[in-house]
Amino acid sequence: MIEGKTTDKDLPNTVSNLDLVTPDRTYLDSNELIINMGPQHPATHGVLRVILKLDGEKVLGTECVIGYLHRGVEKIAENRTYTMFNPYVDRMDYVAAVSNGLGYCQAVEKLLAVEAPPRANYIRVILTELNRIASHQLWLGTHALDIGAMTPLFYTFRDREEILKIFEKYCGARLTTHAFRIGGLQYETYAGFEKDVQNFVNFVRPKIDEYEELLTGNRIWIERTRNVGVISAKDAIALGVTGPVLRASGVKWDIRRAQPYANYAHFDFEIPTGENGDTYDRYIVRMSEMRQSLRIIEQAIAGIPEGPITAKVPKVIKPAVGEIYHSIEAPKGELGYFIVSDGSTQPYRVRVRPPSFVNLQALDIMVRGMLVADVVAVIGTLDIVLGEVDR
Amino acid sequence: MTPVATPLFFYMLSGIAILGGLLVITRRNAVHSALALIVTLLAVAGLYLMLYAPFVAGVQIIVYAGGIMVLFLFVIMLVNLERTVKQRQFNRIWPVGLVASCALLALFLSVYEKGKSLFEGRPVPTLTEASNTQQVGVLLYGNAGQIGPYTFAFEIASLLLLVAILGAVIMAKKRI
Amino acid sequence: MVEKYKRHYGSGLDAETYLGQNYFAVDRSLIPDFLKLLRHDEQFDYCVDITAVHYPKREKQFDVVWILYSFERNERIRVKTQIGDGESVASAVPIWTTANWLEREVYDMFGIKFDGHPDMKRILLPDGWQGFPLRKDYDILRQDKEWVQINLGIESGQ
Amino acid sequence: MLQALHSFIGHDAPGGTPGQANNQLWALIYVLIIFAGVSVAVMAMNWLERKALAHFQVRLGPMRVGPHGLLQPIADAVKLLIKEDIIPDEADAFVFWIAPLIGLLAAFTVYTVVPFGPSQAVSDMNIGILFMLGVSSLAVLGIVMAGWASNSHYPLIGALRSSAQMVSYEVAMGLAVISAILMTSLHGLGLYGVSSQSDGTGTLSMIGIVQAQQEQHVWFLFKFFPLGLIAFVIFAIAMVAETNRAPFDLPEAESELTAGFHTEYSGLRWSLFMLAEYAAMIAVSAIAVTLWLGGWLRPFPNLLSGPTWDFIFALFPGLTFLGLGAVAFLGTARMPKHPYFKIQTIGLAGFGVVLAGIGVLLLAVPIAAKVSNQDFLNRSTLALMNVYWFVLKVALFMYLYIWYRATWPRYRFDQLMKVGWKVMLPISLGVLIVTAIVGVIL
Repeated sequence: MIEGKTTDKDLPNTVSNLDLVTPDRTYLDSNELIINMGPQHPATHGVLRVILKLDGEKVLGTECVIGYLHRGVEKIAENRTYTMFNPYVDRMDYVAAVSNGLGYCQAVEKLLAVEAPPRANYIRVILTELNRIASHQLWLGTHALDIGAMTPLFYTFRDREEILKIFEKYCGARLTTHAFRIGGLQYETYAGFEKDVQNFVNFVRPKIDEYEELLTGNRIWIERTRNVGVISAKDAIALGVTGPVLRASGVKWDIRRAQPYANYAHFDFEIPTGENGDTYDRYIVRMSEMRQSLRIIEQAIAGIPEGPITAKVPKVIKPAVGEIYHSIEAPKGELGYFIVSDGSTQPYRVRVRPPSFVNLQALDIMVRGMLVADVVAVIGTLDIVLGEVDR
Repeated sequence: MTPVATPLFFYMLSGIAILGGLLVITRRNAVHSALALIVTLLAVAGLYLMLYAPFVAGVQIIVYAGGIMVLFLFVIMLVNLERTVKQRQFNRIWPVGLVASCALLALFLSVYEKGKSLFEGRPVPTLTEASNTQQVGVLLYGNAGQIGPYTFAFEIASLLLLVAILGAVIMAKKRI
Repeated sequence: MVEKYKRHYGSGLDAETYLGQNYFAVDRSLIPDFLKLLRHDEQFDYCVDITAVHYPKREKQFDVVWILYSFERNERIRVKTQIGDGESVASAVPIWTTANWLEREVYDMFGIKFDGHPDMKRILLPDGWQGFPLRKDYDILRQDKEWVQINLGIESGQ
Repeated sequence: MLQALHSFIGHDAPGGTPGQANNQLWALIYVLIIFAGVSVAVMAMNWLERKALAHFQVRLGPMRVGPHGLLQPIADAVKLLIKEDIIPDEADAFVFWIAPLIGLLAAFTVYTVVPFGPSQAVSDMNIGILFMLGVSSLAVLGIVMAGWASNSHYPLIGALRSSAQMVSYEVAMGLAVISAILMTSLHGLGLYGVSSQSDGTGTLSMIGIVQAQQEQHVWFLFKFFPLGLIAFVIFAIAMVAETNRAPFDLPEAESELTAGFHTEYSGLRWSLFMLAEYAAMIAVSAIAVTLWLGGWLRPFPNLLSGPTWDFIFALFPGLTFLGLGAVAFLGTARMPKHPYFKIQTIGLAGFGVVLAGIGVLLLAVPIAAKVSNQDFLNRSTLALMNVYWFVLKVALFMYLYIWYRATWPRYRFDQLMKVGWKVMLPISLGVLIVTAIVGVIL
């Protein structure tokens, strides 16, 4: 427990592992000082609470208190049928809802040993890659805003609007799209879908260069991000960090290439990697990932095959007894579903492996020795979404 | 050169200076006395202006009010002084203090009486307003090559300041 | 690879595959060194996930599942073990640091303790919470009412 | 008493600045004109900043309050007046009350020496620059007191940080200013195409500096070529840091420092701080314009000299206002025809008429002088030109401030200090020394 006057009356007892001695001498003395970057904080991308142990300005240690947005999605899954649980999946990582849906539908299709038809796969790839760009744009806007650059936020959100329009035209919803069904797609693409997406690709490609113009060469941006929140490849793998954060530390690994799913093998695209795993490299990796996604979309549009959009899936889905684990490359990292079925219409257990939850664990190592202002930058660069962290 | 301001200004400024000085001593709260000190220093700067020495007034504002007092306020705020406010302001032996100050006053008066003959009594010749800064420059650095009367003293003073700066850096060094 | 370990551990281990994904069912006692073996000898250097499943009717109620992946061999396997209610399992934190929060979540949701874990306490739910939500016999209504009454003093909306 | 009254009203020495002619009435009028002018400039700056920032960021900025948000500053002012003025309990009421006033005092007294023209300045102190630097260093006091008086941790830290920042950048600014003042007297042996017949006495007075630039027919920005420019750049950066703006606006935008030293202020008191900030920005850019960009001198004085060019340059003020009026009318043309927008179109048209009127008036002065072809550059056209060019240059600086704010992310505090002490100070010292050497030997 904490004796002496703490600077925050209702500090919970979750701070036991930080050996705390809170002084009551002069406030600005330079021994340990505990600040509470509380749940309602402009820079914590949602309801994350970070307890910082500081020596003056330097961060000695952090403890993340999460769970404020815990809705018990996995408990709900056990009381819903497979199709009924589909919309819940969008609510976890609400920024990249489409890829959540893709992961879940493919997991259940694997359980049913059913393969979605090629046309469905192609359209799924297009929508998922569009969603990846939208998620990266939202990340760039908020990350730059945390570090102080106001303008990128408006550029990125204006362009993200175009993607949301395409989603709305295709499946009626902008954010939590519920675009996919188990076995394929619900809706055929509306007339002019390919043209819209092609126009979007041509529209956004110069825009990404615009973001780069603003930030990449910007002296202050480089100074605020170079060598901030460094994580080595070895630590990253040990901590189970995945996605752009892992690739920025130099590990060339992407599930779309390592274990291709949904016809990703048909498309050729590079996997961008960084060298020293700092915030600047993660920024560069994500920017080139956006460009790679554009390449994939273009190839997908060129090669959309004709044919049915759903496989033969029984009205009532009752997979055989058994369990499978299927993971996809969500914008934040490896998003995995471990589904155990007991033969009934409702899954016996659905375990979601959330990339943000595991990436957030790396915050403590990346921030030690940094300054308080860098904590904000590092939280931004981890690109966490609290809906996925807390489930 | 007609005097810049009427005697009214002189009395006003010196009044402010005295009042500020009194406030500095009597204020219980450290920050208030620091502010009073700033007011006094600015009043003195005004007096310099009255004596046709704008350069000195400018320097007074920059060095004293802008620089030193800011550091005073820094120190006062960093070390929160709630404890000192609770102590009694006037300790019991204030009569001894009073006697000592009266003695000092008597000393000043006697020195003034004896030395009265030194001051001729007529107003001191004022420097032309425009050239004041130049005069100061000439006195300090000398004019066109030859060394001015106070250059040597000025260099020593700057040396002294240098030593002070080095001392401060070394003392703070161990904490950085 | 499977035969090697079958000979080595004999009865305590058997390997099946389901829909192309192979996994080991391992006895609880073998877990600590079997995981170390997988990590160091077989280069399964990335612990994807640790989770559990609750089978109330079986006498060994819980299945603890480790999902591992090896970068070199681009291969995924699962290791399962069955433990009874109240039993604890060796923690994988010394092997993979990512296990820290994953095990805390399993404890938070199922009540399975991992001995050797640096900071075994709840991660998502508030500390004072009683009961473990993801157990099958966990009545969601009862717990919710209590918590809301104690802390907020109002009737729960459920 | 009578003598005092007479000197108060009497208007004896025309030509000199009111302060010089030591007749208080004109000085009072000038003071009022300038302070009213600065307040209007602050209001205009508020509107310009919102609109320009918005257009940088692909949005429209305030459009609702009046045509194109023109009444927005007034709406803000009224809102701030009506808002409740909270003093936190246990805050030190006196210090809390006086802090914004000191900030305002420091920001506004600088204008007494800002030279809008050879005779258009409140008073021509012969220690102009020194007085300006001195008073601007007082602003630090206001901030420190505000931070301390609001009696809570975060404003205190914010205040200490911003004052540390201002104090450290003041040093670099001072050195840059000294190197400019050196240029007033030292002008080498004419190698730099600089005529050297002036009597070589430097001056601190602002009007003197501009006159020195006029005599030497070169703006200090281009004098001793790289040096003037480097000193100017250092001053430009230091002044942005001095007013806590753009990339250096760390104290009020730090994530856990909330809003820096003026967090606890609200309503009118908070608007005083904003007024002080904008006024300080205008004052500091006025110093920059006077020292390096030849105060009220029109551009290319010696390249395009001669009466015809003078006349063309004299038309500029009128033309700009006519141009603004045209833009306003263009706005009315493009206003949607919906009846709801009728008032806005009328408002905008009225604003356009006012601007065009001023334009015509300003055109009439030089044309009348030309037609009656007595000495063309008589007092009124000259005064008009001087003030116009000075204000135009300061406006350029204002636009720079907004541009910085739109593009640059924020410095971290230790980087900010590192730039201040390790980069700016040595360079400004270097420039000072090299200017001295070049001035003497070259």
